[in-house]
Amino acid sequence: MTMIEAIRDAMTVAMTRDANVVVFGEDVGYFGGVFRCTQGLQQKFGAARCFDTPINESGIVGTAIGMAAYGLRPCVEIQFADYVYPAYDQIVSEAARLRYRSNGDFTAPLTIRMPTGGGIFGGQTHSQSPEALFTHVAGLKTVVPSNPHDAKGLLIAAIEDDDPVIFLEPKRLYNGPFDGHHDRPVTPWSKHALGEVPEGHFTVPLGRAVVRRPGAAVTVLAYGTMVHVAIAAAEATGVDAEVIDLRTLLPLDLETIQASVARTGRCIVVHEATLTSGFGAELVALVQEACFYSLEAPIGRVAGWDTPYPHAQEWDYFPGPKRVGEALLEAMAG
Amino acid sequence: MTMIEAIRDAMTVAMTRDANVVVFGEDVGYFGGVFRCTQGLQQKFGAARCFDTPINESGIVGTAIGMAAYGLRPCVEIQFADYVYPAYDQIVSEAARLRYRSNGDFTAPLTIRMPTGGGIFGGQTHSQSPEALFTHVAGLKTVVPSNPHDAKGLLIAAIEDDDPVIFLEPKRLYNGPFDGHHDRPVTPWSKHALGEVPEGHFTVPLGRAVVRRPGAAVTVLAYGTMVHVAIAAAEATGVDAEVIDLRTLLPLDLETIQASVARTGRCIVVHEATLTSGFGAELVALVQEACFYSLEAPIGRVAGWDTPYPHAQEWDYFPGPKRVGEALLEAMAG
Amino acid sequence: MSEPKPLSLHVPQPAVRPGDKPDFSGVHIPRAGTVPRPPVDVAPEEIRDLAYTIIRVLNRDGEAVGPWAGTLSDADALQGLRDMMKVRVFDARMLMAQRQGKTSFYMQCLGEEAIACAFQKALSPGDMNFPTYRQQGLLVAGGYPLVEMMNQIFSNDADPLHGRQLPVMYSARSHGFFSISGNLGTQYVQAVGWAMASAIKGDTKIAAGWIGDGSTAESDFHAALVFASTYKAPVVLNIVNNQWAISTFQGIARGGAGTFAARGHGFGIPALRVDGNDYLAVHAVARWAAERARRNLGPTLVEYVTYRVAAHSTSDDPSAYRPKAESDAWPLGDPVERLKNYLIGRGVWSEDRHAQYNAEVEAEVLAAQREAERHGTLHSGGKPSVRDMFEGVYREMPPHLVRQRRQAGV
Amino acid sequence: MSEPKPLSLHVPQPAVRPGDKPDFSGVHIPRAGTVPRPPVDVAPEEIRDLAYTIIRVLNRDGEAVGPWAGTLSDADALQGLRDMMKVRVFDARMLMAQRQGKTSFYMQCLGEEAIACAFQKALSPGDMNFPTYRQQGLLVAGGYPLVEMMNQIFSNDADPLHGRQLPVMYSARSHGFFSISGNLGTQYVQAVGWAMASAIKGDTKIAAGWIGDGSTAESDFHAALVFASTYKAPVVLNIVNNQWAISTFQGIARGGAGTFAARGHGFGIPALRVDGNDYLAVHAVARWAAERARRNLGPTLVEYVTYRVAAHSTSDDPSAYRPKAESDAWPLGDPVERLKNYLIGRGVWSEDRHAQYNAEVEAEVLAAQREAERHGTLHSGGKPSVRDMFEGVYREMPPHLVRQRRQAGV
Ligand SMILES: Cc1ncc(C[n+]2csc(CCOP(=O)(O)OP(=O)(O)O)c2C)c(N)n1
Ligand SMILES: Cc1ncc(C[n+]2csc(CCOP(=O)(O)OP(=O)(O)O)c2C)c(N)n1
Ligand SMILES: [Mg+2]
Ligand SMILES: [Mg+2]
Repeated sequence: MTMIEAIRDAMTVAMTRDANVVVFGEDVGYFGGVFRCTQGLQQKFGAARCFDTPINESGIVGTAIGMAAYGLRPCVEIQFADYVYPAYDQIVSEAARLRYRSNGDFTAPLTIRMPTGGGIFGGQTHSQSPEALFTHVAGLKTVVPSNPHDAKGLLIAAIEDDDPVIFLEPKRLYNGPFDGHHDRPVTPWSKHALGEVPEGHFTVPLGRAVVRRPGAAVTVLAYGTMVHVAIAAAEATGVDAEVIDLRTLLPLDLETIQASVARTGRCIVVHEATLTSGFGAELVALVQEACFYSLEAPIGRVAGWDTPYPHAQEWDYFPGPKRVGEALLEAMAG
Repeated sequence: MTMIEAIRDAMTVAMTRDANVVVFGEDVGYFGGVFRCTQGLQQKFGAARCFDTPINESGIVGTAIGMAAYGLRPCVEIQFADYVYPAYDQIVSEAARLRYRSNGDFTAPLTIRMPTGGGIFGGQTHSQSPEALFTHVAGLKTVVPSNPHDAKGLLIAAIEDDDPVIFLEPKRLYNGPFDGHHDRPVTPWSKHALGEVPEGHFTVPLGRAVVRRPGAAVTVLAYGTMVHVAIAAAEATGVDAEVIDLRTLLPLDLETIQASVARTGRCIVVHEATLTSGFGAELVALVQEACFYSLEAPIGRVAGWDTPYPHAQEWDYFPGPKRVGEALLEAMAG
Repeated sequence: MSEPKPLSLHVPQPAVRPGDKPDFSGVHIPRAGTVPRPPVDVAPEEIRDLAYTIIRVLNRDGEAVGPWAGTLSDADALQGLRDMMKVRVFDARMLMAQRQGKTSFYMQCLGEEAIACAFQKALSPGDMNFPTYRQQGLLVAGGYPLVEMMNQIFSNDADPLHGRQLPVMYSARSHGFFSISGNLGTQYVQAVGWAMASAIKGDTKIAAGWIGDGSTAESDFHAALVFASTYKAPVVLNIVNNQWAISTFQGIARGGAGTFAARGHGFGIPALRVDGNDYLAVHAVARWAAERARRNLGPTLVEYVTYRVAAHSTSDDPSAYRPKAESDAWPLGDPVERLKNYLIGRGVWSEDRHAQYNAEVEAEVLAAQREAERHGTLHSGGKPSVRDMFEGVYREMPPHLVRQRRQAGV
Repeated sequence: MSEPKPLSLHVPQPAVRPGDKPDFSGVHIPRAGTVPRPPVDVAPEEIRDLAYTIIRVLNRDGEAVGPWAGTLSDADALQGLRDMMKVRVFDARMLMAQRQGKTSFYMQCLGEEAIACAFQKALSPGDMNFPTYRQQGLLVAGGYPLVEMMNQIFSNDADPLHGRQLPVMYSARSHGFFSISGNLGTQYVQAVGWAMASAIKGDTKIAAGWIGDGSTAESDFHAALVFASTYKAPVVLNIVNNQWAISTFQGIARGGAGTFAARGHGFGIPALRVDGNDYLAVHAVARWAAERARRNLGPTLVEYVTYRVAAHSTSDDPSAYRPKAESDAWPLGDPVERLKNYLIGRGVWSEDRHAQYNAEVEAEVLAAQREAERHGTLHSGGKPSVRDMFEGVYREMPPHLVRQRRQAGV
């Protein structure tokens, strides 16, 4: 199953099990979304449960909050993560704080899906990775799957979660795993173990990381596309890296991270978002605090440069296996 | 001079020297702003250069961008930093990237002032410190003054800067230095050395930190209100802390920081914003990278808890001298 | 074209400023009873005029006249008067409590009591208001306990919101009152979403959104109208035009538009303008709009014309930006006085009973305050726990918050 | 009231879907020449009707008729035809270039050429457009070099934007063309700000904002109207209603409103609706609106009724959501054909000259493409430097970016 199919499957399962699950967003209804993640849902569940919206992201999230307060479980799509900013106030000031400020009188169990990340020559407004803008906000959960299996299990968990969840879908992974070697042909998910997705209902619980590649020399913390890049970098450099796929950024599975770094004594953090104040900074801060006395080298960060995401220079911008490999070697040398 | 007077003075100087400087925002014109920072400017410069706006933060920043592209230098006020989110798209997608995406064909030299921080029993929507949401965005500069002298010099520098500047004014400092001892009477700025503000034009250049309290045992990185809290904590604990007032978060004066930590071998970072993904995380990441081999203890963070800013529990939330003092002692013990 | 002349910026200014004589000659007020009452399924384009006039029921002689009259029995109108009086007494006491340092902040609705009090009576159980901070009348008229409101205002140990919220930012699902946000306008589109949910589920509940004149400028006002218009959401969209947004007169938000109600026209949403100081008119229009929503006819936009008599909040001093006596000159009078005169005219009320009820309500409010104060006020007595500060951020506390709570020693 | 019936959600649907017969019977089209032309200083409330009709000049016989006719000489109209033809040929070639992998992305304006081309002619040097991605006609009609546009599209080493921007996201201050943003709607309120700046400075320049039918739903549309209305900004606010927003028909954004132009009424902004496929009508209305702005009479809202003939972009396939032949059935015809017939009728043009000019313009575009390709295309030949990726984030590169650039080895 591709990641698109897995995401669609997750919504189908959730909508079938719970009549309160509704899906909407720009081009999401009749057409089924510009990435086709919602294809067929309107036909299956009717236009009152899956529909097209006006182009107003604040309206999409704002109405979703009202619906969630009513008792529904909206799962809405923002067409690209780059377009979430008009909805930022509703997310930060409203969804995130509704339970707290009303002491549970009202809650906002909603899921906000959005394609994230670059690698499709989308330029600065179809490539962004804004996860750190959500992890800073108390009351939100933030999830980034790296494969179809997790995408389905995490999305069902997100929809069933009683708190608002930001669900970032690395669009470069939609059709196949991507390890940053953009000049090589894409392997489809059907040839990847994690493209095998159980039928029906299952969840991958929020807040649990997983070791994707065991190793003893250095811990790599990654999520989304960068999980594959990190594995490729480990293979290419021969560094015995342990690659952890965080899956959920908040709540974070610090235990798994800590256990690994305590063993390896070295750590690097990779993400596609711009470096400064990225989620990597938080990871570094946590790891140096939790593992200070086991660390043998500074924790390295590999991330997008602190510039807008450029169009032509996409592959100079993207933190690919070469840069991650260098950071691995540096961590080993440090 | 109070910090309010210093800020007003900065705008008066800038508007007098440059007819392209315009000031606007909610309640900013006739009334002079809810904190009175723009009082008298409309009378002095006319309603075309200082005016009230409709309550639409996106409109305030969006029109300011258009004006800046025209050739003006707007200095706009967002009534509270908590209300900047509706303008977030215009700031992040537009102001921050205009120069880059147009290759300098258009630029956005504008300053966005906003009162920040808690300590006035303002509850969750009059207390926030959203600086990390700006430091993550390439193309923005972010400034937080800690006293009237700097507020004036930095604000003039911000208005004269050719890039968009986020100017966060710790509202708890408006009328006097505040060291977190909320139960003690407020000392007015007139009794503080940094309340002495030069007349006329001068600037405090963006991107330069300053050591506010020299010390040899541990470096404290702080900005805004927390500078005063950190000094109080050092005095109270007797720890020989060096307190650095960052003044500008981005661009950051890493040199000054690095020089200090290299000497002290210990570091703590303090801010009022929520901990997770706060700007403190970036500071920790940078310091551990730059000073790994001189660090004798983990870098501690003292910050707002990861909850919305509560009303009644304000002083349990605020990272006051007690918590900072504990972190100092812990850093010394580490 | 000849050589163009230099352009200049138009910055709207109010008619008067402090020191000037109040002047409401610009406010056109039609005679009570003169505006027609269309059927609720009227086509929006047929009633565009209703956005440019003012629907009024109570005339100068205290009589209820015209096609919008007659929606309330004497008993209901009497209840309305009592509700408004209670709100007014409550406000006065809480203002005093704030001055005494018992809370940090308070917001009155002086002069605007009729709007929320009368509107609430047009709703049914299960309907939901998405209010601003100036609709305490919804709670009072809806029978929410005064002492609970006070507990919230005092942030004491019985505060239903556990001290987390700024005073007056109530939440009361049981009474059809959505949690108030400090961020202007956000609730308006949430109201539309709530109403859409009711329609999606095939339920019969409707929603009401509330917004101030100044806040109509916020972008979520637009989002609300767009979504309400597209999905014909069963929602009443209320605009309380009390002439001021803190220090900013309504002309800054209204711009070149004749009225705020007219904003509905671009969306095909029927828009009505009503005398906000006329309890009977407010009720009649609210009922009309609620019936439209209930009958799946879609949204209605209602502008209530009123005047903010008091300061914006306890942090504000209006004498800096408007004439002190302006509220006395407000041509729509006082809502309590007007309904009182009507009821006296009907022979069911008197000055004496009015004075007597006022004393009763003062006592009731005072008793409630005493009870609330037993649970503490902001700076003394009982307090919500520090532990409460960490609870409720999520349904289950995640590990990082557990760590932080421990660090805080609670 | 009786027991209420269950509510239900209204979700607007287009008249037809793939497989259905195209149906534009719902689009009411008045005869050309029948809509009056008011003076530019007319009071907005006197011309509300103009938001519910369609101003048209070219009739079926290719004649220019009515009060809006006569703003262009034959020479100007001929130039207009040439501009539109050039845009069309340019689009076709760039579409092909994208299919050949010379760039990543392209967006045509097929069928909408008249709007931007004619509007541009109503502006003066120094005025500024704040366009969307579908106003390439502004550049072409304004004489911006085709080769520069192509350099941008190819992200080659002569790209004026140094490869940083998605193809078609041009910026050309010299030609009154503001840097295009990928984020819908943001430019609309910036246009208002730019116009306010001109007024603040006492200059004579005006601005034009551009937005699509779908994007009027964005909140910045509201912000723009609020600010434009309040400060009477010298701006023309254009809405290009091409019936579709990617896969979403205009009914989703329009909701219960009769037209998009009607959105202006709630703001007291004069609103006109015009045949977007009629070059002469577009020009006449643009000139009217520009004159209003120039004379400090404030903003005008103009809705251009047209049809997006091509796919949304090269990433889109419209056959999945609308009938393939729908564009042929579009009742306002093709702008190029209509202006051509008019000019032939005037005796200043012929089928032969048309074919000949088409060949010329094909050659011109091809020559430009050859020149551009000498500087490279996205995946071959010259490229903007990696160093360029780090430049221009700030006026001066701050230390952290210098470090990163060094790390990147450039
Ligand atoms: C997003 C946002 N911007 C600004 C404010 C600050 N603010 C609080 S109330 C207010 C005025 C609102 O006026 P209006 O909508 O007319 O309501 P009224 O107070 O008159 O009832 C302002 C500007 C805010 N709370 N939220
Ligand atoms: C803020 C934002 N939301 C969503 C998008 C994705 N998007 C790009 S174009 C488009 C449709 C716009 O339709 P319309 O305004 O009618 O313009 P048209 O393409 O028809 O010219 C959408 C939804 C975007 N670019 N920006
Ligand atoms: Mg008001
Ligand atoms: Mg369109």
